This record gives sequence, structure tokens and C-alpha cells, in this order.
Amino acid sequence: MTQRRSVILDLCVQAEFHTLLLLSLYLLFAGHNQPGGGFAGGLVASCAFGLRYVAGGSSALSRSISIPATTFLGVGMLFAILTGCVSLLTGHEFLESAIFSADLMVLGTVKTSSVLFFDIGVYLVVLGMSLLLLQQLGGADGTDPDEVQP
Amino acid sequence: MSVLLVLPIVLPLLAAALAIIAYNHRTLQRIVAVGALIAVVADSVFLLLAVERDGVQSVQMGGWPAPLGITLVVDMFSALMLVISMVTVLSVLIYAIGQPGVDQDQPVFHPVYLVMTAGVALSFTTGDLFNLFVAYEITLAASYVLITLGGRREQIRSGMTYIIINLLASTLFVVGIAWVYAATGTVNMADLAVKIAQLPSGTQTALSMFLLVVFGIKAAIFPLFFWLPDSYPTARMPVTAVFAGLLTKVGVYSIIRTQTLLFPQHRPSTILLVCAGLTMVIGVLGAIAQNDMKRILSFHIVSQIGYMILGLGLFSVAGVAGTVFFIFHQIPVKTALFLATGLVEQSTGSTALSKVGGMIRRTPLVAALFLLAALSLAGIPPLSGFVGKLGIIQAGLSAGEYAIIGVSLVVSLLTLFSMIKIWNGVFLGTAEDPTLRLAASEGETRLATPLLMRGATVALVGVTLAIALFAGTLFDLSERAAQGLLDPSAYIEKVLG
Amino acid sequence: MFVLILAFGCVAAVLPVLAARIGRRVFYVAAAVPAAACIWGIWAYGQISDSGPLIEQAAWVPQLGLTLGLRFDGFAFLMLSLVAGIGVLVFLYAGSYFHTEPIIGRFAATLLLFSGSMVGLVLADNLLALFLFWELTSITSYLLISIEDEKTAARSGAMQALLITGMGGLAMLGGFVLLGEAAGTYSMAELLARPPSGSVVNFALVLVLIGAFTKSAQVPFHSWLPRAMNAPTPVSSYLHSATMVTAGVYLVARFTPAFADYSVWRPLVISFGLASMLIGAYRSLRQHDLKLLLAYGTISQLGLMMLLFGVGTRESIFAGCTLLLAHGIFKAALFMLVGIIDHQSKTRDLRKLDRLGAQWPVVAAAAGVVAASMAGIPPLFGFLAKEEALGALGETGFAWGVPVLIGVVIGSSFTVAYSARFVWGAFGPRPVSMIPNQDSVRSEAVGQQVPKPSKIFLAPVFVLAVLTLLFGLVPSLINPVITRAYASLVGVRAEHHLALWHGFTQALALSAVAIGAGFALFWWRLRVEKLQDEMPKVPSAQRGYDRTVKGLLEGADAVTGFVQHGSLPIYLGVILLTMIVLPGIPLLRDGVMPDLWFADSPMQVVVGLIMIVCACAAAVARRRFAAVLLVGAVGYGMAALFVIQGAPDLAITQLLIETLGVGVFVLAFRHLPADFVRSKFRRSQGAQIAIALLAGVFVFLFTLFAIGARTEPSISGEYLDKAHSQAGGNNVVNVIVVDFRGFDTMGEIVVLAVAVLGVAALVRAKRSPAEVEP
Amino acid sequence: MSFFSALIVAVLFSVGVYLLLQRTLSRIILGLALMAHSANLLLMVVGGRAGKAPILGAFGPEDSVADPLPQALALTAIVISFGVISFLLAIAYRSWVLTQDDEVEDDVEDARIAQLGEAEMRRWWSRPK
Repeated sequence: MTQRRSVILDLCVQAEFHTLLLLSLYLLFAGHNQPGGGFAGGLVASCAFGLRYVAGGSSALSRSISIPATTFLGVGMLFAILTGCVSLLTGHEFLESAIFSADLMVLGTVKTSSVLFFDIGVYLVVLGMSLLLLQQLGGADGTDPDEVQP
Repeated sequence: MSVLLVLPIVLPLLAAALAIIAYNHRTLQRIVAVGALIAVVADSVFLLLAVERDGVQSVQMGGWPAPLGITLVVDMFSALMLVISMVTVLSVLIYAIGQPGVDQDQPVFHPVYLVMTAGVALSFTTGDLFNLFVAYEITLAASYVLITLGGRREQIRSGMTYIIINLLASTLFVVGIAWVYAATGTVNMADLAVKIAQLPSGTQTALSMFLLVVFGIKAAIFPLFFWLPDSYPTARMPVTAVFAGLLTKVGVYSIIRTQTLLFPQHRPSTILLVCAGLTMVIGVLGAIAQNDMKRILSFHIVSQIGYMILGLGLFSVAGVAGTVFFIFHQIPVKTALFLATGLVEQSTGSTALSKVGGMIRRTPLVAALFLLAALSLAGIPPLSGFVGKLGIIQAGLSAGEYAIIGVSLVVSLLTLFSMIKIWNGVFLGTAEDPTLRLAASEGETRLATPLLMRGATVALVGVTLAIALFAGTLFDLSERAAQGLLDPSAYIEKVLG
Repeated sequence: MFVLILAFGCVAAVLPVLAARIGRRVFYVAAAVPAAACIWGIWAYGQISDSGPLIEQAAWVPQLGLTLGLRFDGFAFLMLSLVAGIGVLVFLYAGSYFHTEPIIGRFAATLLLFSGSMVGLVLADNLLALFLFWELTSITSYLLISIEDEKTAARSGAMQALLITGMGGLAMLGGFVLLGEAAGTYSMAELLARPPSGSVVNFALVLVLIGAFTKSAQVPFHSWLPRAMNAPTPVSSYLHSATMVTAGVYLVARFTPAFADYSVWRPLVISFGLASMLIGAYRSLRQHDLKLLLAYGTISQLGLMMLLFGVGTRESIFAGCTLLLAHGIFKAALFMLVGIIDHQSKTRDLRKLDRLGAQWPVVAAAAGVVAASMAGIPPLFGFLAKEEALGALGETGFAWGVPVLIGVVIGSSFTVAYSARFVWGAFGPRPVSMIPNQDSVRSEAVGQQVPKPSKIFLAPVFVLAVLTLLFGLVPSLINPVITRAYASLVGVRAEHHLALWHGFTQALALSAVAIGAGFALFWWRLRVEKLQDEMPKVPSAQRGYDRTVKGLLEGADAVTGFVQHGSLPIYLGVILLTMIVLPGIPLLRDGVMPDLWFADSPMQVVVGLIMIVCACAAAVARRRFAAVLLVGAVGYGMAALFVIQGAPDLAITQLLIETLGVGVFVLAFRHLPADFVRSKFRRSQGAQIAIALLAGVFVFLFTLFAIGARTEPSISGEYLDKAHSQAGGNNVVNVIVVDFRGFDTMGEIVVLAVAVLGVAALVRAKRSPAEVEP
Repeated sequence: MSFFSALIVAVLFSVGVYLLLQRTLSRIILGLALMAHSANLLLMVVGGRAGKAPILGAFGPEDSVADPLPQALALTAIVISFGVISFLLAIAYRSWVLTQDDEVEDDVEDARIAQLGEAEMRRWWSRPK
């Protein structure tokens, strides 16, 4: 699979990769008011990396991202849980949300909720999950299952 | 106070996240895991004390009032389950750290084990039906990983059986939740308790039966238990031990919780008693037919589940109290038995009755530990199993259920029989496999089991002895738990406010 | 009293450690504990003569009536002195019996534990506490029989003893609980003072008696006792003759005064007792192993005791107490003698032992004394007991009194015969001729060069021999103890007392008849043996036990093989059928149909039809990837349905997940062959289709009825109200997912993380060398 | 209640059950996937009548709005079943690596006892009365 690389596909993927990542971030941040959210965002980002895999195989995938996928998982979980714990520390219930409005000058006023951080955690976990799936089942670790085929 | 309820779930999860980040740092993982579980044990003891003093505790996740948000509720039953299962989980973790090879080549062991702990804790504390499903999935997903850890061929085969059947159960659970929601429009259990009572009686019974089947698969009652004896024995010993001690009890817990809380008007006494009898008998006959320690003990898990269902099926305070006490004793005892079996396996390399023998002369400590736990399982006084069985027997006889109590007494005898079969085969006599005997006499180093493994087993057997010693106090608590279960008004009031 | 019982346990705990240091002297240390118990008993005996019984209580699980109530009265003293007194002697004896075997630490500890449990048993007043000690004696007995664990016979004999007594114990527990619930108390003293009534009590008594019969080795539960003789002799002497086996008799003795008049009591106790007495003695006459001879003799004697207590008249209870004590003394001594013979000559087969008496005249004399006591020959203690027994049975006043009396006289004559056989077999010349084909056994004679046992080894036997002689000659020495024991059972002081000479009574005549007949039997022993050999074989209890165990094992295999088939499709089928049948039946009872319309929109029909077709095609697809893609198509159809239903979030997620899912499917299946293994149409396929159809119908109906049952609106209205105002979001579904029910989502990402970690672990797992080439 | 949506749920469930009862692991997994689809769809269906998406501002006061709670539950259920089925796929993969086979084997120890049991049953029946 890795030998037959098409230049056109490669280029398309390059272009689309970043578009998809941007889209995923949009979904993440817009989710509270529009369809979307951390899940959908994370999944779109996963699709971006999936495309990389389809185009370039597992080596391209590991080149495009240097942090181990497990770290995404761990950090994502930590993010989500700590969001809950913060409210616990401030004397509220676990996972209790607070609404912020921030004046970002040029971009105008943004009203958002603390659960955004929670959603970022979700995003990271979903991303880490799909990366790990692609790396493992796709055989990126030198334990290529093809070698055991008779 | 609300922090106490959240910590048993959040602490292991936080620790798991850290352990994932520290993916290849074994020492760090161990420190984090042990630290978190010690904290959880302490927390659950405090929780038990709080419940003992102030009654049912509850907390609304995110601060949203009851039917909207997810509620965590801890009543006496939950608190008791939480304490004993966390103690057991901690001991097994220490045992696993001690056992060469369990966490060495497996960086995922610690995070997954911690997640399983959180799942178990959440199953015991959640007051929301859908969240219970999530708790189950956390526990199960972790258990799928643990049971196939190592990826040996027979593990994969039996793990497949385990996973497929549990996946079916999970799917059915979702279907059940959908129907419950269809009929009531809510998933909060306290809210459901109020709303289900208004449904037509046939629908109530159908829902109650459906949930019974769903949880019955997890609890391994007849005729839904077949997956258990096939899948448990193949995992690594600490994993088998903690599964044996805990996971089926989570199913039993859910049966008890849903049948008493959600369906107070429809008590399927007859069905439960028949199931209980068949579970006991078929389980113990299965145990008698086996010739391997692990398989014998696995069938006993099933058989003992029968006693728990029997006590519940009486639907009296005495019966349910007996069941609560019985579960409380069963979790550490069963685990300790498997841990002792693991010690035998560690020093001889086998658990087949035909291959091992004369262990009493080689490792008298292991023999003593096994004997204590086995006799407790068989309900021999003054060990903890006797008190539990006595409670159930008294409740059954005073309710006039002579037949089922007669069956349970016969099963007791058969349990003793198969325990003695293990004892005769493994600890007495001589090893019949000459190669094994040779290995044992030459490689003396192999006989010495790591200190942590022995220590953890001793601790757990110590816990069962302590249960026997303080049986009076514990039975008192069990009775209060039973009262709370059979009259859930305090629970409902606490949640709905 | 607790301190006393605990002392046994505590000392037992240190014995194994001690044994490693001081070897067999550990037995002398252990002997100190029962000795202390003896001294305490005598002190306490003085206390209770002034006031009532000593009572101690300790709550354990009071909710279940499980208090450790102890009560020390006259009968308890009788039993305690038997248990502790013989205990001291047995420990001293064991000190000579064993040498440097590695098991002695374990042995001494277990024996002491047994001793403590037995003390607890005779002191217990609470029925459940009694049961506790009862089971402990069973367990310790098991451990002691199997102490020489390399012998197969020891292991299986121990198991048999445990199973039979354990069975009885559990029946007894059931009986105790029934009694306790009926009476409202588990205190034996209160129960006996106010026995409950009702049919359930009779049932309970039967259960209690099963316990007593198994423990006291009554026919047909006796088979474990001969096999328990595989234990070292100190155990046989202590547990299986003098103390533990009398526990059943003890229980009957305690219960009789209150329950003798219940309809089941006398018929059961008397018939089992008499049968055991006769069958035990009869079988004893055929044994060649001295230990087995005594074991069957024990069964017989226990039968007589059972009978005496069961009759329940005042005289018979008195006689029972006397026999209990007398039997403990002479039987313990006899077993110790066998142990000495076995130990010195390495055999206990009376066909091999030749003229041992000529070498050990003093030992033979002592043996003669205790055996004569067993036979009931004056002026020994055993004679007194038998005299009392015959006297009591002669004046019961019941219609069945005479046949029972005749039975007992016959049994007594057997007893005389086997006693004589014992002495003759052990110390006399080898038997001249027996059954012809057994000559091979007799080829080697033992007896000429047997080393003499040491004095200290013999001392316990002599002590007991002297006692049996002393109590026989001077009954007034022991009379107060027996009278007190009797009084505490019946509640009245005894009107008569033990005496060697009561005058020319019916009992004396019967005794003479029994002795005469016994010696006649012994004289013509060859003919008797031949006669016994020609008798038709009756099914033996041992064979019954073997059959039961074999049947149990085979039954277990059959049942397990039938239900535990090991096949996943069968398991799944059973689960699915249960899922359909259990809820299905009540569901059909009063299902409510909801308002129905065909479809929400035409698009729904189109998409739905496509999904159905794809799903069915996936079910019959032959090519693997086709099936995967068809299931994927169903997933995309779901996304479309979600859009129609008004769930854009779900649609997006479903779309993305399905894409990822198909990818994962393809990655995982890429190495598998393209086609499924083609399977022929089997019978099982019909079942599969049937279950699938049933499941579909079930789900369909349940869904309709569940929706039809709804009476109230769902709680979702509040989400719509609060999403913006309190949670700051407009997308209500997202707000629920991350805020209202954010906790679910936390769980969900944990599941994802764990699952994918598992994937990593599996794919990376090394393969053991054996598995590379499957 | 729309008859047709209940029908889709039931058919998916039924086909899923059929596939689940096969011996080929990959078909079993596909069956489980179909059953999961059926269950998730059912969660959606029990919310009641189809309606406008529950996004504030996207529907008017007269519009009927779809029930948001079952949607949220279905969302969670979908993701969870995806995660778990992925793991099962890894098992299938591993199983294929180890055995080069796609069959679900019977339990060896159970089969042994089943044979013993059958032999004993036969002996019982053939035993002369």
C-alpha cells in the first residue's frame, strides 16, 4: 500500500488536512450553540489524520504528529476530570459549570461556559483514540501484522 | 460531604489519566495507583461512617437538581459494598505488583485497573439508570482489556465469549433503558421509583423481568451464567481474582437495587427463588465435575450467587440483610481463594488437581490461607460464611420456604465436598506428575513466592477473619441496609428533595 | 469458660512452632491445657454444688440469636472430665507413640484444637454455638484422620467422615433453626424448659436426630467410623471412641427430657440405637483387625447409649450417664492398647499375633481388666453400667419394653463375645483354623520378638484400667458425679445410686444370661464365623456411601456436560430466549397500544426501506467486505434518520463514527479471506432464524407497549427551559451532553480511552513461541 | 408513535440476532454492530414524534421539538458501542494472527466434560433395569 503513492492524492490531502483541522476546531467551539461539540470536532480531526494515513501510510501519520497518542488520551482525560474538580475546589458540586463573558476586543464579546474546557478534554481523547487506533491496527509500530502472514 | 461521594470515582480516574501519561514509567504508575486506591479506601470508610451517622448521602453532579442532572447516592448498602470492594481491589493491586510479569510488560495494566475500580465504584453509587449503564461500560471495557491482557491464545478464545456475551447484555441494557424511558420519560432512579408505580401492572412486570435478565447475565445466574466458568480461569491470576470477587457482585447489586427500588409492587419472589435454587445446584455440580482449582472456584462463584439471590427472593428484612452480609463476606473470601490459588500456581506452575500435591508440607502458610478461605466459603463456623448462610437460612425457614432452604443446605455440603476435593488433591498427598515434583525439589527458588503476593493474600484472609469477628456490628449494618432497600422512601426523598 | 476454650486455641497456635524446637515433647506441653481444664472443672464443680449452673454469655451476632452462651452443670462436668481427663492421657500417650515425624507439630496443634472444640461443645448452651463447636470437631477430626496425608486411605477416609458428619451437621443446623424460630430462643436451657409444639417441631427433631446419628456413627450412617481408623491411634482412642462420637449421644441426652414424648423421638432413637447395637456387635465378631473390631464395638456401644437416653425414663437416663463414662474409660484404654501392639509389632491383625500375652503378662492383665469391663463382667465399672441399663429397660412399662430388652441382652452377649475375641486375638495363640482360604494371611506369625513397650507408653492404659476397677469396686467414688449429671438433665435428684450388688434382680439374671451366651459364642467362634460367612450378604453402608459419591460425580458430569456446553451460539441462544420469554409473558397480559401512525415522513420510509434491505443483504452476504459495507450503509441510513427525526448532532456524530468504524473494520479484516466459510444449511440454522424472528417481534411489541404505557410528559421540557438561561448554550443536546449530564460523557471518554489502550496492548502483545505455529 | 420506526428497530434487531448466532467471528461482530444500531435508534424513537432540532432559536413556539434527552443518551451510547466494538475487532484481529481462523471455538474443558457426561448418560440408559 505504501509504495503506490499518488502525487495528486498527496497534494489534495495536504490541502484538506488543514481545512479539516480548522473545521474540527470550529465544531469544538461552536458546539454549545450549534450542532457540533467536542466529539464531532475530535472525530473530524481524526478523519483528517485518517486521510493522511490513507495517503501516506502509517509512516506519514507518525511523521505528522510527534507526541505519543497515549499522551493525548491521558491529557484529555485529565483535562475533562480536572474541569470537574475545579468547581469542587471552589465549593461547588463536581462538574458544576460557570458562564464567562470575555471581551476579546476585535472579535467582540464571547460568552462561553466553563464546560468548554471539558469539551476540549473530550476532543483530545477522541483524537488520541483515533490516532492510536490507526497506528495500532494500521501497524505503525514495526509489528506489522503482514509479517506473520504465511 | 459531597466530596466524599465523588472521590471514589474521580480519584481512580485521575490516577488512570496520570498513569496513561506516564505510559512507560512503571514505578510512577505503581505509586500513583497504590496511592489513589489507599485514598479511596479511606474515603469509603469515611463515607460508611457518614451514612451510619446521618443516613442516605447524595450529591447532584454539576449542581443540577435531581431528574435533570445525574445523582450519586450512597445508602448503607452502597457504602458497605464500596468499602469492601475497595479494600479488595487494593489488596489485589498489591498482589499484582508483587507477581512477576503481570504489570512488567504491560503498561496498560495500571490505568485500566484503575478505570475498572472507578467503574465499580460508580456502579455502586450512581442513582441514574443511564449512568449505571455508563458505569457498567467503564467496568466492562476495562475488564475486556484485563481479561485478554497478555493475548495468549486461550485468553483470546475465552475472552471472545466473555466480550460477546457482555456486549449483548450491554445492548440489551440500552434497549431496556429505552423502554423504561418510553414508559416514564425519565432515567433518574428515584424519579423512576415514583413513576413506574403508575404504569399498568403487566408493563411493570415486563420491565422488571427484562432488567432482571440484563443484570442476571452480569450476575451469572441460571440460565445466563454459562460464559463465566469458561472465561474467568484463563486470565492472569490477579485479574481472575478481582473479577471473581467483584464483577458478578456488581450485577447482583444492580439486581437488588433495581428490584427493590424501581419495582416495589412487583416482587418476583417465585422466579428469583427458582433461579436461586437452580443457580446454586448447577453451579456446585459444575464445580464437582471440574479437575482444576481455577475452574472449580469459578463454578463456585456461580453457586454462591444463588445464595445471594435466595436471600433477595425472600424480600424480607431478614433475608435481604442475610444477602447483604453474604455479599460483603463473599467479595474478599472469593478473591482470597483465587489469590491463594495464584500462590500455588506461582510456586508449582499448575493448578490442575492431578498435577499438584503435597503443598501443605512445602508451603504451610498458603495451605493455611487456603483452608481458612475455603472453609469460610463452605460456611463452616465460626468463619464469616457461616454467619451469612445462617442469616439466609433463618430468614428462609421463618418465611416457610423449606424446600429452597433444604436445597441450600445440600449445596453447602457439596461446596464443602469440592473444597475438600481441592484440599485433598492439591495440599495433601503427593504430586502425581513426576516432572513437577522434580522441578519442585530441584528449583527451590521457584517455591518462594514474592513477599507482596503473600502479604496481600494474608491481608485479605485477615479481612475475612475480621468480618467474622465483627459479624455482630456488620450484621447490624446489613439489617439497616436491608431496611433501607425494602423501604426506599428515605432514598427517594433524599434524591428528589 | 471462654478463657478456657480460648486457651486451647492459643496454645494450639504456637505448637507447630514449638514442635520444630522441642520435637515430641510438645505433647507434654499440650497436655497441660486439658489438665488445666480438669482442674478448672473440679473447681467449678465445687461452685455449682452450692448454687445453680455457671453461666457465661458473649454476644456475637445477637440479631441471629448467635450468642456464645455457655453453661456448666453436672452433665457438662461429666462430659468435661471425660474430654479433658482422657485428653491429658492421650497427649501423654501420643508423646510415646510418635518419634520425630515432621507432622507432630501440626498433629499436636490439631488435636488440641479438637480438644478445645469438644470442651466448647459440652459447655455450649446456645444451640448455634453448639453447632459451631460441633462443626469444629468435624473439621478437626477430618484434619486428624488425614494427618498422614500421603496415604490414600487416610485421605478418602477423612473425606468420608467429614461428608457424613457434615451432612448430619447441616441437617441438624436446619433442625436447630426450626426449633429456635418456633421457640423464639436459641438457648438450650430455655428451649428445654419450654419446648415448642407444632408439626414443624417433629420435623425439626428428625433433622436434629440425623445430626446426632451421623456424629455417633449409628447405622446406617456408621460407615465412616471404621474408615476413620486410618488415623493414628491416639486419634482413634480420643475422638473415635471416647469423646467426639459421644457428641450425638450427648445431644440426645440433653434433648430427651423435653422431647421424649414427641411422636418421632422414641421410635427413631430406640430403633436406630438398637439396630446399631446389634449390627455393630455382629460385624465386630468378624473383624481381624483389632482396631476395626473395636470400632464396630464402639458403634454397638454408642447404639446402646443412644437407646438408653432415647427411652427417656429416669432410670434409663441414669444408666446412660453411667455407661457414657464407663465406655469412655474402657474404650480409650483398649484403643491405646491396640496402638501399643501396633507400634511395637507393626501389625494389628489378630491372625498374625501369636502369644503376645506370654511376653507381656502385665499388659495382658490390664487388657483383660478393661475388656472385661467392656463385656460387663463384675466387679468392674462396665458391669455396673450394664446392670443399670438392664434394670432400667426391664421396668420401662412400655409395650415395646420387652422386645427391646431382649435385643439388648442379645447385643450384650455379642459384646461379651467380641471382648473375649479381642483379648484372645491380641494376647492368645494364633487362631488354629478359620476360613480355609485365608491361610496366606496367617503365614507369618508375629509375637516372639516384639520389643517391650516403655513404661511411660503404658502408663495411661494402666491409669484407665485402675479407674475402671476402682469405680467398679467402690461405686460411691463416682456415684455423686453421675447423680449430679443425672439431676442436671432431668431436673430431679436421683432416687437410687450405683451399687455393685442390688440383690437378686432381673437385671442380674439377664447379665448372667448375656455373659453365658457370650462365652458360648466365643467358644464356638469357628462355627459362628462360618455361619456368618454363609449368611446372605446384605448391602453394606460402605457400598451405599461409595455408590452415592460415584453417582454424585457421574451426575455432576452429566448435568454439567448438558448445560455447560462450551458453545457460544448455544449460550447466546439460551440468553436470548430467556430475554424473550421472561418479560414477554407479563407483557402480553395488559399491553396498551399507543396512538399509531405509519411513518413520520415519506423520507423516513425510503431511508428505512434501504436500511432494511441493506441489513438483510448483510445477513446473507458471502463476501466479508460486502457485509461490512452493507452494515456501514445501515449506519449511514441511521444518520439520515436522525436528520429526519430532528437530531443534527446525532447525525453528525453517527456519520463520522460510521466512517471511522468502517475504516477500523477494514483495517482489522484486511487479512481475513474475502469469503466467509460457506456453511451447509444445518438444523441449527432453523433455530437461529426462529430466535431471530421471535426477538424481532418481541422488540417490536415491547416498544409499542412501552410507549403506550406513558402517561406523563418526559422531563425534557425543563432542559429546553434551562439550557440557555442557566447553562449558557443554545444547542440543548450539547448542553445536556457536556453540562446537565456531563458525568455520562466523562464516563464515555474513559470507555474510549480504555478500549483503545486495550487495542494497543493486544496488537503489541508478544506471542509465546508455542503459539507462533498454531 | 410511528409504526415504521418501530419496524426498522425490530428488523435491525432481528437481523443482528441472526448474525450473532453464527459461528464466524466477523459475522458475530457485524451482528452486534447491527444490534447496537437498533438500540441507539430505539433510544431516538422512544423520544416520541419527530420534530425540529432542539436548538434554541431554530424553532418557533408552535413547532414541535424533538425530545433532546434521548438524543443525548443515544449520543453517548453510540460512542460507547463504537469503542467497545473496536476492541472486539482487535480481538478478532489477534485471533486471526494466532489461529489463522475466523471461527469461534468451543471451550475445550467444557467439551471434555460434556463427552464424559454423555458417556455416563448413555451408560445409565443402557444399564439393565
